[in-house]
Amino acid sequence: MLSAANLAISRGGVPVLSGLSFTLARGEALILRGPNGIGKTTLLRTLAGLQPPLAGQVAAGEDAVAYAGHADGVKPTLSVAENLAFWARVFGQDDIAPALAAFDLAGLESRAAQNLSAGQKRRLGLARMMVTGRPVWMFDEPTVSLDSASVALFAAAVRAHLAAGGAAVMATHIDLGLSEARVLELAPFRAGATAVPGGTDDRAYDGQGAGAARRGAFDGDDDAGAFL
Amino acid sequence: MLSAANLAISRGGVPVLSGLSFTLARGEALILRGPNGIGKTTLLRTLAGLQPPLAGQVAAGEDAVAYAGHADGVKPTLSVAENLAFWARVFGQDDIAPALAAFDLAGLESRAAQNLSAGQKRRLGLARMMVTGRPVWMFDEPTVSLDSASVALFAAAVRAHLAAGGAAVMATHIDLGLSEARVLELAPFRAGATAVPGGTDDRAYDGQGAGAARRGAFDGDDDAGAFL
Amino acid sequence: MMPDLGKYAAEVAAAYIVSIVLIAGLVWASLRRGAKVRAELRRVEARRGRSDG
Amino acid sequence: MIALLRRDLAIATRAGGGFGLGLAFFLVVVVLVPFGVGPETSVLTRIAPGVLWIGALLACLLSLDRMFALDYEDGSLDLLATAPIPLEGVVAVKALAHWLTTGLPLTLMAPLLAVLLNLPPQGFVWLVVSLALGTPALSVIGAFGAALTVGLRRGGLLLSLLVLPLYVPTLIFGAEAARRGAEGMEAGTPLALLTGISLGCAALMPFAAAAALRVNLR
Amino acid sequence: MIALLRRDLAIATRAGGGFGLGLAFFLVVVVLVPFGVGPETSVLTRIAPGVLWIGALLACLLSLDRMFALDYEDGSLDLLATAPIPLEGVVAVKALAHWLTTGLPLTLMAPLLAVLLNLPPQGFVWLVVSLALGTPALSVIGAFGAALTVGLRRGGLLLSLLVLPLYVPTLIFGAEAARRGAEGMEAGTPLALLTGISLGCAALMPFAAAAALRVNLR
Amino acid sequence: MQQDRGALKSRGMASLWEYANPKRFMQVSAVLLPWMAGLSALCLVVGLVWGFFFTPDDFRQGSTVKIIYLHVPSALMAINAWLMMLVTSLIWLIRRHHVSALAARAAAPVGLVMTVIALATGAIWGQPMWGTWWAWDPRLTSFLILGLFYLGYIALWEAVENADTAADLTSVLCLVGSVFAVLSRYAVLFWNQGLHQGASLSLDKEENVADVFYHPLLVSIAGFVLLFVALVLLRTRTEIRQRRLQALLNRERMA
Ligand code: HEM
Ligand SMILES: Nc1ncnc2c1ncn2[C@@H]1O[C@H](COP(=O)(O)OP(=O)(O)OP(=O)(O)O)[C@@H](O)[C@H]1O
Ligand SMILES: Nc1ncnc2c1ncn2[C@@H]1O[C@H](COP(=O)(O)OP(=O)(O)OP(=O)(O)O)[C@@H](O)[C@H]1O
Ligand SMILES: [Mg+2]
Ligand SMILES: [Mg+2]
Repeated sequence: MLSAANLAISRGGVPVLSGLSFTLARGEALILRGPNGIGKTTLLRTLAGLQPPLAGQVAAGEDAVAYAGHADGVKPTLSVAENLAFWARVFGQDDIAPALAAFDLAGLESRAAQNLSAGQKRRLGLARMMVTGRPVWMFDEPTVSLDSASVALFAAAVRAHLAAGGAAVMATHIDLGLSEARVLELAPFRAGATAVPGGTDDRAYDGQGAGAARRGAFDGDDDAGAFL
Repeated sequence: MLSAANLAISRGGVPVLSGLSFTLARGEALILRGPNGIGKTTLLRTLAGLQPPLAGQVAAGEDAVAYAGHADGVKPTLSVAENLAFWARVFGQDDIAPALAAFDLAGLESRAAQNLSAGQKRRLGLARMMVTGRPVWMFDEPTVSLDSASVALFAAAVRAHLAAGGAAVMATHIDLGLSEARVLELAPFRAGATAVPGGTDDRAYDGQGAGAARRGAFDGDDDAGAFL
Repeated sequence: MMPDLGKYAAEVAAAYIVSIVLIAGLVWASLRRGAKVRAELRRVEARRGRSDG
Repeated sequence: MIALLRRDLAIATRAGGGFGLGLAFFLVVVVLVPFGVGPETSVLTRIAPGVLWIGALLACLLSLDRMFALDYEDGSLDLLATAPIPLEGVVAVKALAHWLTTGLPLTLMAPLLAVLLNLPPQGFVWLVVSLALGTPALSVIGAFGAALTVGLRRGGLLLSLLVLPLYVPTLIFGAEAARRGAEGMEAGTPLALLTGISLGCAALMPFAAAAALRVNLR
Repeated sequence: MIALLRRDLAIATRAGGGFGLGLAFFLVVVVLVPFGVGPETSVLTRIAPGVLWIGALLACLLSLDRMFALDYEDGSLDLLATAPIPLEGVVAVKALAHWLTTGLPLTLMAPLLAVLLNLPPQGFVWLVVSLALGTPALSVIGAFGAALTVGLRRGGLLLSLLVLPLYVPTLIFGAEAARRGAEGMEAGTPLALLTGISLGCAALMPFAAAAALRVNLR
Repeated sequence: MQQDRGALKSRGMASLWEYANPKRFMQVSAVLLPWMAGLSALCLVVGLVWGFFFTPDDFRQGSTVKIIYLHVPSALMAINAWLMMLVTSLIWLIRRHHVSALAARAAAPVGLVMTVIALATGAIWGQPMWGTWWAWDPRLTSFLILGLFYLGYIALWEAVENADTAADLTSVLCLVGSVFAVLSRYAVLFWNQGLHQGASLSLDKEENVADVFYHPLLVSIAGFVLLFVALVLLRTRTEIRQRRLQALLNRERMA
């Protein structure tokens, strides 16, 4: 459903990960792990198509991916139902009841989002994924500020989605209880280690490492990717 | 050096903690513990004099307290040395070298703070406490985004401060390695549990719990404290 | 040597002075920033174990 | 897209949504002018169309930074960018919502304030028509500026600096039409040009704005 | 306190510090006016002092929200509140820094822009003097407004609304002095009143602003 | 170096785009810069000295004609600098050559200063000729607007932290701004008819200013053009170094 081939990504002009390849099949879940600042968020944004990769390809079906980032796009002055119904309509769906039920928001439909606790708000953000109707779900630290009961709700929702033929990618530091998920450890792909084979980046300054850094960098055919 | 007597505090108009009393002597450290949202930040801000208590007293020497909150007041466009020197001058000190040394910032003096990593920035924020010259240090989650080596630096700095006759109060979720510190568990002082003895908050609405809720609230002698 | 500028001496002189000051300022600022950045780059490259333009 | 429009309008009109602040700013600027230039009615009459246009323009301008910034901060913009509606459509809808909550009320309130500035009554129609035709251009051009500055902390003043020169043609034709109308002269040409600008901007600016947004979302 | 002043000036003048944006906004507003009211020099001359004053006022106004908001967001304000300098002093210093980075440059640039509006040369001195005496009041009053709105997300427009009415007396006397000066009339009285306002505000406003800050810090 | 050439050859040696390689640009510009700087200084000195000391007064304008040697070249360069930025912005957007984006960034302050010189000398000239420093003449007004565009463009470059993002955003702004600059020009013409001189440097010889003024003017224009080129080269080199410096620091932080 989703595959990456020899992917390199950068953040703020600095390469962070490179040489990353994986494929994700129907019914599979992938958990991204790595220390702070390794580039999990950046990778997810690249997979979701929000930023172009530095090199390599991401293959995902047209309109296959739904993305839930650190911020959950909840409007404080709208009610829970309004927030959810809005996203449902944007994605061409109309039934929000299952999503409300799955994340235990059923009693809170008419509460304004600004009056939710942090955990409830997060649940609302996660419930949004269920109204996208998209097969590939991507979560960036979905369980921040959730208590353990809510984490279980989340795991159940993901499992149901996988069973229905979906797929999921998540970056997280904690154990979600999704034992069937594959774990991708990102540390080995840190960019400094692999970006310019054969030495430090400075080689590129002499034009020597240019070949490595050039592969499609910045879409231009100058060597600036390595030099600058 | 610092004492609280029968303290009650509120946040956004909602009482969060009450009935809290403690004293802190020279050379002592106090660690505040409790789940998210219990009111640790609020308590620290009250102790630092940033907000008035709902009831009870805080006794601290004039200009005794230095406070380091979630945000560390570092200006991104100023250099490390400029940031620190500014706070030193505000507090009437002038030597920033020991603070730089204690938090391993010595090589970074001229780096603009915006180019620091999150952990370095946090260390800068903590180093600020050393240039205040104040005896009582208060930290709100000081170790956020610090790796374990930096946590050790922090613990060493606090220990040196205690040995020099200072005192410290910190709210934290993790183990700092400060085994000599006293731990204050905040859960028993949750306002709902003690504010209205004998039952749910609704009792107060009937005027029955008013006596408990009134003790000095709003400094007035009407029942508004309980009713509103 | 100085040509007779007639009654417009002040204007002509002012125009030349203003322009020359502005151009000189621009050139000076460009050179200074250039030198600064160049020195800084030298320093960093030296620190990284090599020196090059 | 209709869902987006309805949501934006709902947010704008709820408490703290900023609806009305633009109007109030317009009011205040127009009220300040007599304090600044003095109370003579002849002068005020003469400058009334221009002042009203400039006031409307500034009021539009100052509400621009809300257009994308809130959605950017809370992550909605990321989500919208991955949603099955084109980003160009999102920009167009947001500009429309901005116009409905700012330009349209300003247009409707302008005659009231025109009274304060002694605009001759025959000028009212032209003032309203010129604002009605011109403020959409202000919103769309503003959307472009807002898209350019969306990632910046406190980009408000920069936004003003970027957008104001872009507003010049609209302002010239709009104020010219209103002025000619007030003086009883023929105002068809500037109105036609104004309409042209509005249509051209509405057709092209969403693309530029969406491109800028994409860059900022990276 | 001197340390604070120096820090604020350093931050303002570094990249992204916003120094210059106020000036640029002033420039742009003044440039837009002729597009609105038309190019006739007689009219422009007549309204020049008022327009320049209003432009300076708006430029001041729009840079106000930076005064405390950045320090609030990054926690500096909490730290300053617990530092051994009185919060009143902090407010006064911040207002001074605001004036030095906004009011003063505006004052110095005003004659240049006055040229654009065909202000008669004898009015230049009066314009500069009135701005020099009046802009401090704008900064101090603005500090009060900024202190009131410091905790609000995107409080900019609300800030404008709160502060604009407070600016009215300053604007009236300032513009009046500049206008009389330009027309060769005696301008001493409005200038004296303006000075009075500035002194009074500088003496009292820091207390009000500090009180508001304390409330907002809770 | 050997490998360098090999790499370049394999990509087609003749391509103009080679100079868009920052390394290559640095080499070439290092050679060019002193020549440009020297030539521009020479032309400027010759043109301005000639113009200032050795031309007669105009029968109508008196000695103020001497201002033309500053006014016209700076006005020309102000416009041409924007055109150059437009072209380099397009190159960046289409071909993603970093040097191109950085050259646009380098040119903007030069263009702004040229605009300011044109405005200042024009204003100083206007006082004796038209009896006013400033009039809302279309030519003058369009120039003022051009100055505003320069300001906004520079401010946007300064404000955006990420260099590639800034390059993209400013390029888009430059394109859109160019369209609006042209629109403004027409709007301003519609709004007011002016006092200013027509284009008298046109090719058709009848309208031209007399040769005594014309020749030093040409030298002076050449001087301004060369000055512009030299400054842009110098500043682009600085921008490239700055970018590289930033990249090195970033990598250092990553390591
Ligand atoms: C601030 C005011 C002025 C500005 C912004 C300005 C701007 C310009 C511009 C943009 C050009 C065009 C250069 C070209 O395209 O060839 C120009 C040319 C010229 N200006 Fe001005 N000008 C100003 C004032 C004046 C004044 C007051 C005079 C003299 C009375 C004057 C005399 C000329 C002449 C003689 C040319 C050369 C015309 C040509 O050969 O094209 N300008 N000016
Ligand atoms: N705007 C930026 N400019 C430059 N570098 C940045 C920027 N944002 C992030 N970075 C850097 O890019 C790297 C990757 O960041 P990213 O947010 O992808 O990490 P992450 O793995 O998601 O971390 P976390 O676990 O903290 O969420 C980090 O080292 C970070 O310092
Ligand atoms: N602005 C506010 N308005 C209303 N309630 C608030 C506001 N800010 C915080 N609260 C509530 O006050 C309570 C105490 O908050 P406080 O920040 O002191 O908690 P904390 O113990 O520091 O939590 P954490 O461990 O997450 O830092 C929380 O329940 C929170 O929901
Ligand atoms: Mg992350
Ligand atoms: Mg807390």
